Amino acid sequence: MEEKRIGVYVCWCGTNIAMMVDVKDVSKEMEKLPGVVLAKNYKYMCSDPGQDMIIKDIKKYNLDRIVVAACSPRIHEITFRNALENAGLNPYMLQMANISEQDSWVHTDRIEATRKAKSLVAAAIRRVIHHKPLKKRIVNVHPNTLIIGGGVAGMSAALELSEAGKKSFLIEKSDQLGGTAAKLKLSFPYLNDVVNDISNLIKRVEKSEHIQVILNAEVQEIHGFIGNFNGIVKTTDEKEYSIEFGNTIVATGLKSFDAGKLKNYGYWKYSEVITSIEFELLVKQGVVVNKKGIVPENIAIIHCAGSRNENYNNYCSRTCCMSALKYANQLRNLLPDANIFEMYADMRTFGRGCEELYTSTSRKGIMFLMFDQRAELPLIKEDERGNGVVIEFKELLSGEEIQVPADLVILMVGMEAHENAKSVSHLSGISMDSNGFFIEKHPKLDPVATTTDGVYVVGSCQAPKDIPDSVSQAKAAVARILATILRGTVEVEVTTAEINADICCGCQFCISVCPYGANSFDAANDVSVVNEVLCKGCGTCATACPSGAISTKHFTDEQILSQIEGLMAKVHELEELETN
Amino acid sequence: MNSSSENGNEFHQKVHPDTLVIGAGIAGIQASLEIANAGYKVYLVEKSGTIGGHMAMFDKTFPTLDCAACILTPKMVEVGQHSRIDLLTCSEVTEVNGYPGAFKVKIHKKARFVDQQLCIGCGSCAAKCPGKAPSEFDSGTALRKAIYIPFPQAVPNKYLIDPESCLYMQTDGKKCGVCVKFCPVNDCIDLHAMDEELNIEVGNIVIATGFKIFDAKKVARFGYGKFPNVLTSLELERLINAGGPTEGKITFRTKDKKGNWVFKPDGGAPDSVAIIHCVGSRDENCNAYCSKVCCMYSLKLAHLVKEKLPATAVYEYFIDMRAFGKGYEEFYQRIKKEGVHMIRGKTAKIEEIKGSLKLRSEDILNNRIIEQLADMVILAVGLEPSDGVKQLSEMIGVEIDANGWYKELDSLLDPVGTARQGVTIAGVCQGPKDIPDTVAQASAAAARVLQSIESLKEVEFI
Amino acid sequence: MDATKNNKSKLKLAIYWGAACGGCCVSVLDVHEHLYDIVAAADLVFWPIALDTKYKDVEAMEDDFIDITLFNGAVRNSENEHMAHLLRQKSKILVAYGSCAHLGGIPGLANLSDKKELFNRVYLESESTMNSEQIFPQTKTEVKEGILELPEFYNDVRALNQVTDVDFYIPGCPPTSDRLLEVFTAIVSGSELPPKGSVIGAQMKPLCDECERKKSDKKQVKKFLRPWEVIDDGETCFIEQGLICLGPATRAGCGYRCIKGNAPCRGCYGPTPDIIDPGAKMMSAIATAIDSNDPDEILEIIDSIEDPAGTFYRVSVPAALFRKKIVENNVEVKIT
Amino acid sequence: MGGLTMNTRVNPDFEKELQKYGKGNWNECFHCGNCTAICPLSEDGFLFPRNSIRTLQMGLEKKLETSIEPWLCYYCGDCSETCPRDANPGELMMALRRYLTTRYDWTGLSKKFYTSAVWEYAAIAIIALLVIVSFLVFLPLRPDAALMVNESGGVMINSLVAGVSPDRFVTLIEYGDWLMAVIVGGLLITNIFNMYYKTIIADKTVKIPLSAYFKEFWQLIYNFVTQASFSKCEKRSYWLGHLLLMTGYTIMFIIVVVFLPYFQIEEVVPVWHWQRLLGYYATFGILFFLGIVIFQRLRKNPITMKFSHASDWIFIIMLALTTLTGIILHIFRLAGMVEATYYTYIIHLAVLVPMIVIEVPFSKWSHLAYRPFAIYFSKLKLATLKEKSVRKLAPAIS
Repeated sequence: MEEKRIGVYVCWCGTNIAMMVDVKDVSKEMEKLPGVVLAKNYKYMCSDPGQDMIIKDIKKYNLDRIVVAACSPRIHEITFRNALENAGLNPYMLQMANISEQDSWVHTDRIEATRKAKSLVAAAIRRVIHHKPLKKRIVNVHPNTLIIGGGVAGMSAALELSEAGKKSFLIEKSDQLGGTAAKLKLSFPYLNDVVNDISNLIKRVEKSEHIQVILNAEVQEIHGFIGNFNGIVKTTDEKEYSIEFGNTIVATGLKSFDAGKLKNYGYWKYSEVITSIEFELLVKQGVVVNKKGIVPENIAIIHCAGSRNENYNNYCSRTCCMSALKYANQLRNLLPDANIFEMYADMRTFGRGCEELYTSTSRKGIMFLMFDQRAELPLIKEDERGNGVVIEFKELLSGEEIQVPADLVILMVGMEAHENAKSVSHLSGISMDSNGFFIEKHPKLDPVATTTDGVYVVGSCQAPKDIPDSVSQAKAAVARILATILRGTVEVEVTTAEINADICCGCQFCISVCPYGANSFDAANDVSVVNEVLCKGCGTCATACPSGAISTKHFTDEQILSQIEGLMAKVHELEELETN
Repeated sequence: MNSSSENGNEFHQKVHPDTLVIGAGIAGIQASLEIANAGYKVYLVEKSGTIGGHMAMFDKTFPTLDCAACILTPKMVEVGQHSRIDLLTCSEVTEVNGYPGAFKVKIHKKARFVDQQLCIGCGSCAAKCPGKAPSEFDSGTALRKAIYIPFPQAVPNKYLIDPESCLYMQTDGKKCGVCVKFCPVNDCIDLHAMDEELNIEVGNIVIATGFKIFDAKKVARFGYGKFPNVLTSLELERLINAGGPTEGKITFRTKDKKGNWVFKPDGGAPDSVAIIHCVGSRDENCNAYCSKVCCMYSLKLAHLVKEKLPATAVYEYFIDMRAFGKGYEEFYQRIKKEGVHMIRGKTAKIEEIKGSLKLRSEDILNNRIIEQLADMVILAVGLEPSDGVKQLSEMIGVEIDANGWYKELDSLLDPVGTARQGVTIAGVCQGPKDIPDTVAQASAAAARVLQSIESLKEVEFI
Repeated sequence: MDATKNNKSKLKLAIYWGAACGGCCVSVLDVHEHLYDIVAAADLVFWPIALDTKYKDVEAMEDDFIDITLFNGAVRNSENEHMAHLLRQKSKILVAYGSCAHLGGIPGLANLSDKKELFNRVYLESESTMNSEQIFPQTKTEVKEGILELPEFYNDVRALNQVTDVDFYIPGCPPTSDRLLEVFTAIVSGSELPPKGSVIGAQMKPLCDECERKKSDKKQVKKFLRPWEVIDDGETCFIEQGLICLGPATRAGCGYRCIKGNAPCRGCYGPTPDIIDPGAKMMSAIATAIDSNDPDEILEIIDSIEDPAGTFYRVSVPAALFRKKIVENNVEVKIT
Repeated sequence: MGGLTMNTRVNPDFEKELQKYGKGNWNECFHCGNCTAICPLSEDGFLFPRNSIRTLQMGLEKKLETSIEPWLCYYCGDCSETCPRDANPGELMMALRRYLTTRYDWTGLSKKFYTSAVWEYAAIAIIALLVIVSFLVFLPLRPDAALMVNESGGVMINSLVAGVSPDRFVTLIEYGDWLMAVIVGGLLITNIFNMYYKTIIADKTVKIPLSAYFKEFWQLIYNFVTQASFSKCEKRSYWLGHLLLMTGYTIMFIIVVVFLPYFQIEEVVPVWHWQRLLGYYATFGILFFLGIVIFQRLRKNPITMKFSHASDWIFIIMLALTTLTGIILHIFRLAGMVEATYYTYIIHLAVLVPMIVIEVPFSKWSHLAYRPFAIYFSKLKLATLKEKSVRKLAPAIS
C-alpha cells in the first residue's frame, strides 16, 4: 500500500466546539497518528481563511486525504468537498468527524468530550485511508414541475413558473383551486377584500397555457430523482395521468384543528360556539348569527384554540392572533353595538402592519382579556342569567376571576398539517416532524428545499404560515427550480450501489428491496445490475445482498469497519494498530 | 431603448441579463447566489468593507441554536469565489437611470486604499497602525485599527483603510504612513487611491439593504450610553461570539488604558443579567411597529448567557412573548425550563446604585412592583430601516412606508415585487423579518428576476 | 499421477484433528483409490487417526520439517492449542481443513454458552447423568500413582486462524474429496500457489450460482418453514418456498450436494470473499424477504425461524463478529 | 349567580360611562406595565395606574369604586409621557378622581355637575345671583358712601352698607362664612365618611386595629400640609407649584373664614403687616399657578394639560375671577374708590361663594380633603396588611 498523506483540520466553531473540546490538544494528538502529515486547528474552518488553509496545505504538503473535524456533514460536507476540488483533489477524499452535534453539543464534561473528539477524529482518519476517488455524475433536467396542492402557495409557484415559460402540473385534491385562502373574505393586517384577488389568481392559473390543472386528483406514485421524476396521478373518476417532471413542489397546506377536542369549550354542546372557519363563512355571507339564528350582542373571540397547549398542539399557529383582530374589526362594522371580547394568551401581532392593526382595533371598544393558555383554559358554560353562554376564567392582567357573557363564541382554531401529509411524505421521500409538518433541508438557509433533491416544501405544510409568507416560499422554491432548469443539468449522487458481477449469483434479493427501482436482473449473465442514475445510494440492497456482491460507494464495509475500529481503539493504541 | 413608442404608449425592451443586488447581508447573498447559480451575472453592491451583514455578527441563531457563522460563512465564501458574482464592497449606488430591463446604474466605489489582488492578508500593516476606531463589526464593543479587516472571516478577506481614523489622511499626509512602510508587498497600499465611479447596465435590481438597530440612547430612562453595563442586544451578541472582543466571555464594560470603554476577556462576569424587550419597538414614542425578532433573540441570548454562566440569574421583562415560528413556542418553553425568569411587565427605568443597576418594573402576573438589582442589562433593541433608504427609494423610484420600510407591490400575493417594474425587494428592508423568512424572500426575489430574464426576454411598457 | 515423476523428494504430510468429529480425517480416506497416489507422492509423518506417532516425535522434528499439515477441527482446549502452535512451527504450509478449523464449525456453537454452563449441562444436568458428588474434569488430579493431567477446557472455541497463522483454508464439512484431491494434485505438481490466506478448493461465487433451482425476485415470506413442513417441488428456490437456505451467502465448491438431496444449504463452505459475518449477512437478506409492513406481524414471522443461531451460524459462530457469549468482566470462567 | 363561583362579570359599557369624566384612549392600553413601574408613588398594595386601567377596561365598577389608588396619584404625567400606546393613564387617574368624587357624594349633585356643564353653570349662576340679590336688596350701598374713606385714603369697607354698623357688617359676613363653612364642611365630612366606608369598611380583606388610626394620624396632617408624596415625583417643580397654590389658597381660606374680623378691617395696614403679606403671598401663589396652568391648558402641553374637562376650566376661571376681583377690590379700596369697591366686593363674593359651595364638596376642590385622607387610609391598610410590602430586590419568580 502506498503511503497515505492525510491532513487533519479541527474546527473551533467559535466557542461552539472549543468551549467543550480542547481542540488544540485534539490536533496535537492526531498529528502523531500514522499517515497524518499535519493536524491544525482554526476558529472557523468553513470560512474563507479556513478553507484557504486547507487548499494551500494540500498543494504544499501534497496531501491526498483530508479529515475535517467540525460539525455535521449535513451542514458542511459540500463546503469542504468543494475546497478539496479547488485544491485539485477528488472531493471524496474527505472525511468529516462530527465533534459538534455529536460531541460538544451534547456533553458537559470537557475532558471526556475531548477524549471522545479524539476517538471520532481517529476513526475518521482510519476511514479516510480507505476512501477512493469517485467521479461526479451529471444528468439532464426535465423542464416540467409537479406541484401538489392547489392553494395559494401551489398556485403562486405555478404562475411564477408559467411566467418564466415553464410548464407545471398542478394537482389539487378537491374540486376547486384556492385552498384555505379561497375561504377568506378579508386579509390582515390591511383588511383588504381578498375574494377578488384569489379568484383572479385562480383565473390566471386556469388561463395559463403552461399550467395543467388536475382537480379531484391525487398523486399515486413518484419515481426517479431530481431532474428526472415520473409519476402517476389519478383522479376520483379513475382517470390516470402519467407525467414526467424534473422537480416537485409540495404545497399540501393545512387542516384546521378539530375544535371538538377542546374539553372546556363545548364546541358540540353549545350552539353559540363556532370555529373561526365557520365564522369566515358567515362573514363572507355578510350575516353574523349564531347557530340558533340569533344576531349576537356579546361576542367572544377565544385565541389559541388547540395551540400552545401540551394537551393539544404545543406550537403556535402563527396567524390566529391577526385573524382574531380581523374578526373583531369585521364584527365592529357589521354589528356596531355589539360587545366584543378578545381573549388571548400573548398577542402575537409580529408582522408588518400587524401591531398597528392591534392598536387600531383596540380603539374600537373591544375588550381584550388575557387567560392562561398553558395551565387553565377558560370554561364555557350555560349562562344562568341570560340566553347564551358564559365564559369563566382568571383574567391574568387583573388577577380577577371573571365571567364574560356571550351569545357567540368564535374559537380561533390552530393549524395542523394536512391529513394526507403522511402519504405525500412517503411518495416524495421527505420527512415529517413530530407535529406532522414537513422538514425543510435547513431551517435557516434552506427553508424550502428538503433532503430529497428536487423536492421542495412550501406554505403551511412546512409550518403554519400566512398568505404572504406562503407566497414567498412558493417563489423561493421556483427560484431554485428555475436555476436547475436554466442550467439544464444537475449533479446527482455518486455514492451509488455497485454490484460485483464476479460474486453476484443472481439470487435477486436486491431487486425487490430497492425503493427506487434501480436494480434489475440481467438474465443473460445471471446477475443483478444497478441503474446508477436511479440509485440514490441508500444502501438497502448492499445490506440485503447475502453474497456480499453489492457495496455502496463511499460506504463500503471496509470503510465503515475501519471507522468503527478507529472508534473502538483507544487513541494511544492507534499508533500501534496502524504500524502493524 | 426601442423607438416603437412613437406609434403608441407601448414599446418593448430586451431584458438585460445582468442583475444588481444592493446590500450583501444574508438576503443579498442568497438572492445573488440563486441568480448566479442559474447562470446569470450579478453585481453585488455593499456599503461596508465585507459582505455578511448583521447575521455574521451573531453567535447562534434561534430556535435551533446553530451557529450563525457556520451556516453563513460558506455562503459568503461561495459569493467571494463565484465567477458570475461581481462583488463591489465599499460601494454605493448613486444614480439609477434607464428603464426596467435596462437600468443604467452609477456606482460610487470608495477607495479601500489596499490592492485587493496584492494584499496577502499578513496583518503587518494593522499591527503597526496607530489609528483606532470602534469596530463596526463588533458593534463598538472593541476597537479596530484604521487599516483593518472587518473580521477574520470577512469576504473579501483583504485589508482596507478607514479614512476617518487614518492618521495619514486626517493630517493630509503630514504624519504616519507607517502601513506602507511595513507592508511586505510593493505597491499594495496606496494612501492616495481615489474613489471610482462605475457605470453598469442591468435588467433587474434587487434591494436588500437590511436594517440598523434602534438607537437605545433615545430612551433616556434606560441609561444606555450613561451606565456602562447597559448593553444593546447586538453588543451582547458580540460578547457571546467567540470571535468577539472577549473571545466569547460575557464581561463588564471596562475602561482601557486610554480611557475608551471597551470589553475585555478579563472584565469580570455578571451574576445577574436582565433583558428588556421591546426597546424602541411597540412604542408610539419610538417605533410603533413590532420588530418581530426581538422576543426570540432575547430568549436565545438568555439561553446563551445561561450556557456560558450557569450560575448567573437571567430575567426577561416582556410585554407579549412573540414566539410564533416553527419551533419557536417550543424554544420559549425550553428556555423557561432552563430557569430563566420570565416577567410579564416592561421595565420602566434603570438607575445605577453603587455600580449595580436597579430596574423598576411591574410584575403584572404577580401583582407587584419589582425593583431588581442586576449587574448587566440588555436592551432588546428593535430594527429600523438602514440609513439612506429614502435617497435610494427616490433614486430607484420605489415607495417606502411611513416607517421607512420598502413597500411591496401587493402585501398579500406579491411580497417581493414593487410598484417599479424590474425592482424587487428582499429581507428586512421590507419590514422586520427572521432569517428563514428573509432567505425565503430573497430566493423569491431571485425567482422574479430569473423569470423576467428567462421568460419573455422582453418587458412591455405602458 | 506419480509424484516421483517430478523428480522431487516425497512431500511430508501431516494430518491432525483438533476439536472435530473425525469426519474430515475420514474425508481424506474418501479419496478411495487415489489414496495410493497420495501415499506415492507424500509421506504421512503424523496422522493420529491412522498412525501411532507420538506428540514428542513431532516435537523432535526440525522446524519446517513437515511440508503440509492439514489441520482439521477447531481449537477447544489447551491440547488443541498446543498442537496448533507446534504444527505451525514444524510445517511449511499449515492448512485449515474443514469448517471447524476454518470457521469454528459445529463445536463453535458451544460459544453461545460459557464453560460453566457447558460443564453443568454435561456433568450434572444431562438426563443420563448421576453425579451427586458434583465431580468435574480437572486439569490435574492426584491419585496414588501420581498426578493425572487433562488438557484445560477453554471457555470458548476458536477457529485455527484465531490461534495461529494459517496459510490456506479448505472449507467444507467435510471438504469434498474431489476438491482435496485437486488441491493436493496442484501442490504436488508444483503449480504456483495462490496468495497466502486464500480459500482453496472452493469458488468465489456463491452456491446459488451453481444451483439449478428456479430463482426470481419474488422472495416474499409470510412464514419461515422447516424442511419437513414443505412439500418441495424440487425445482423452486428454497427461499421462495419459505425455507432458509444459506446458498446465496455460501461459496460454491461443494457441488451443491445438499440441494441435490433436496435439503437447503447450511453454509459449511463458508462465506464469499467480501462477507465479514456470513450469519449477519444472511439474516439481513432474509429480513428483506419478510412480506409485511406491520411490526407485530413482522415479529411473528421472525419468530417462525427455528433456532436462528443454528440456522445462520451453524458453522461460523467463532468466526462471526460476536464470536462468543459475553462473559462479564471478561473473566475466564473457572470450574472448581 | 349560581354554583360555587363568585366570578365578577365584565361590563363593556362602563368605559363609555367614564368618558364623561375625562377623555382618553384607555382601551388602547396593552398592559406593558410601564406606567405602574415608572410611577414613584406606586407601591406594592397600591399599584397604579395600570391596575386601574384594567379595572376600567373590564368595567369592574365595584372594584373601582372602592379603590384608593386614584387619590394617591398627583398627576405628574410621567406615565402618560412614556406610555407606549398613547393610552394616557395619568388622565385616567384624573377622570377616576372625578368619578370617585361623584361616588362619594351622597347628594348626587356632584355627578350632575361633572356630567353636565349646564348643571354646574346653573348652580353657580343661582348662587351668584343669590349673593348679588342679597346684597342689593338687604345690604345696599349707603347713600353717603363717598365719605367712607379713612385717613390713609383707603375705603372703609365695613361701613359701606346702609343701615348696618361696621361691626355688624363684619359679623354678618362672618356668619355667612360660617354658614357656608358648615354646609360645605358637613357635605365634605359626610362624603369623606362615605369614602371611608367604601374603601375601608367595605373591604373585608383587611381589618384595621383601632391603634393604627392614632399611630398613622400624623400622616393625614403631614400630607395635607406638605403634599409630601408629590415630592417623590421626579418633576419636583410640579410639587412646588402645587404647594404654592395649596398653601396660598388655604391661607386665604383660613383668613377669610376664620379670621375675617382681623382681615376685613377699616384701616389700611402697612405693607409689611402680616395680614397684607399673607394676602400677597396667597395671591401671588394662586396667580402664579393659575398663569402657568392656563397657559399650559391652552397649549395642551405638557401631557397633563392635554385634556381639559369642563370642570377644570370652570374651576380655573372661578379661581381666577375670585383672585382678580380680590385684587381689583384691593386696588379700589386703596385708591379710595368707594362705589367701585362696594360693587367689586359684591362681585368678588358672587364668584367666591359659588366657587366654594360648588367646588369644595362637589367638584375639583374636594381632592384637597380626599387626597390626604386617601393617603391616611392607604397607610392604615399598609400597616395592617399581613404581608408588609417589603421591597424585594431579587424577585422569586414562579
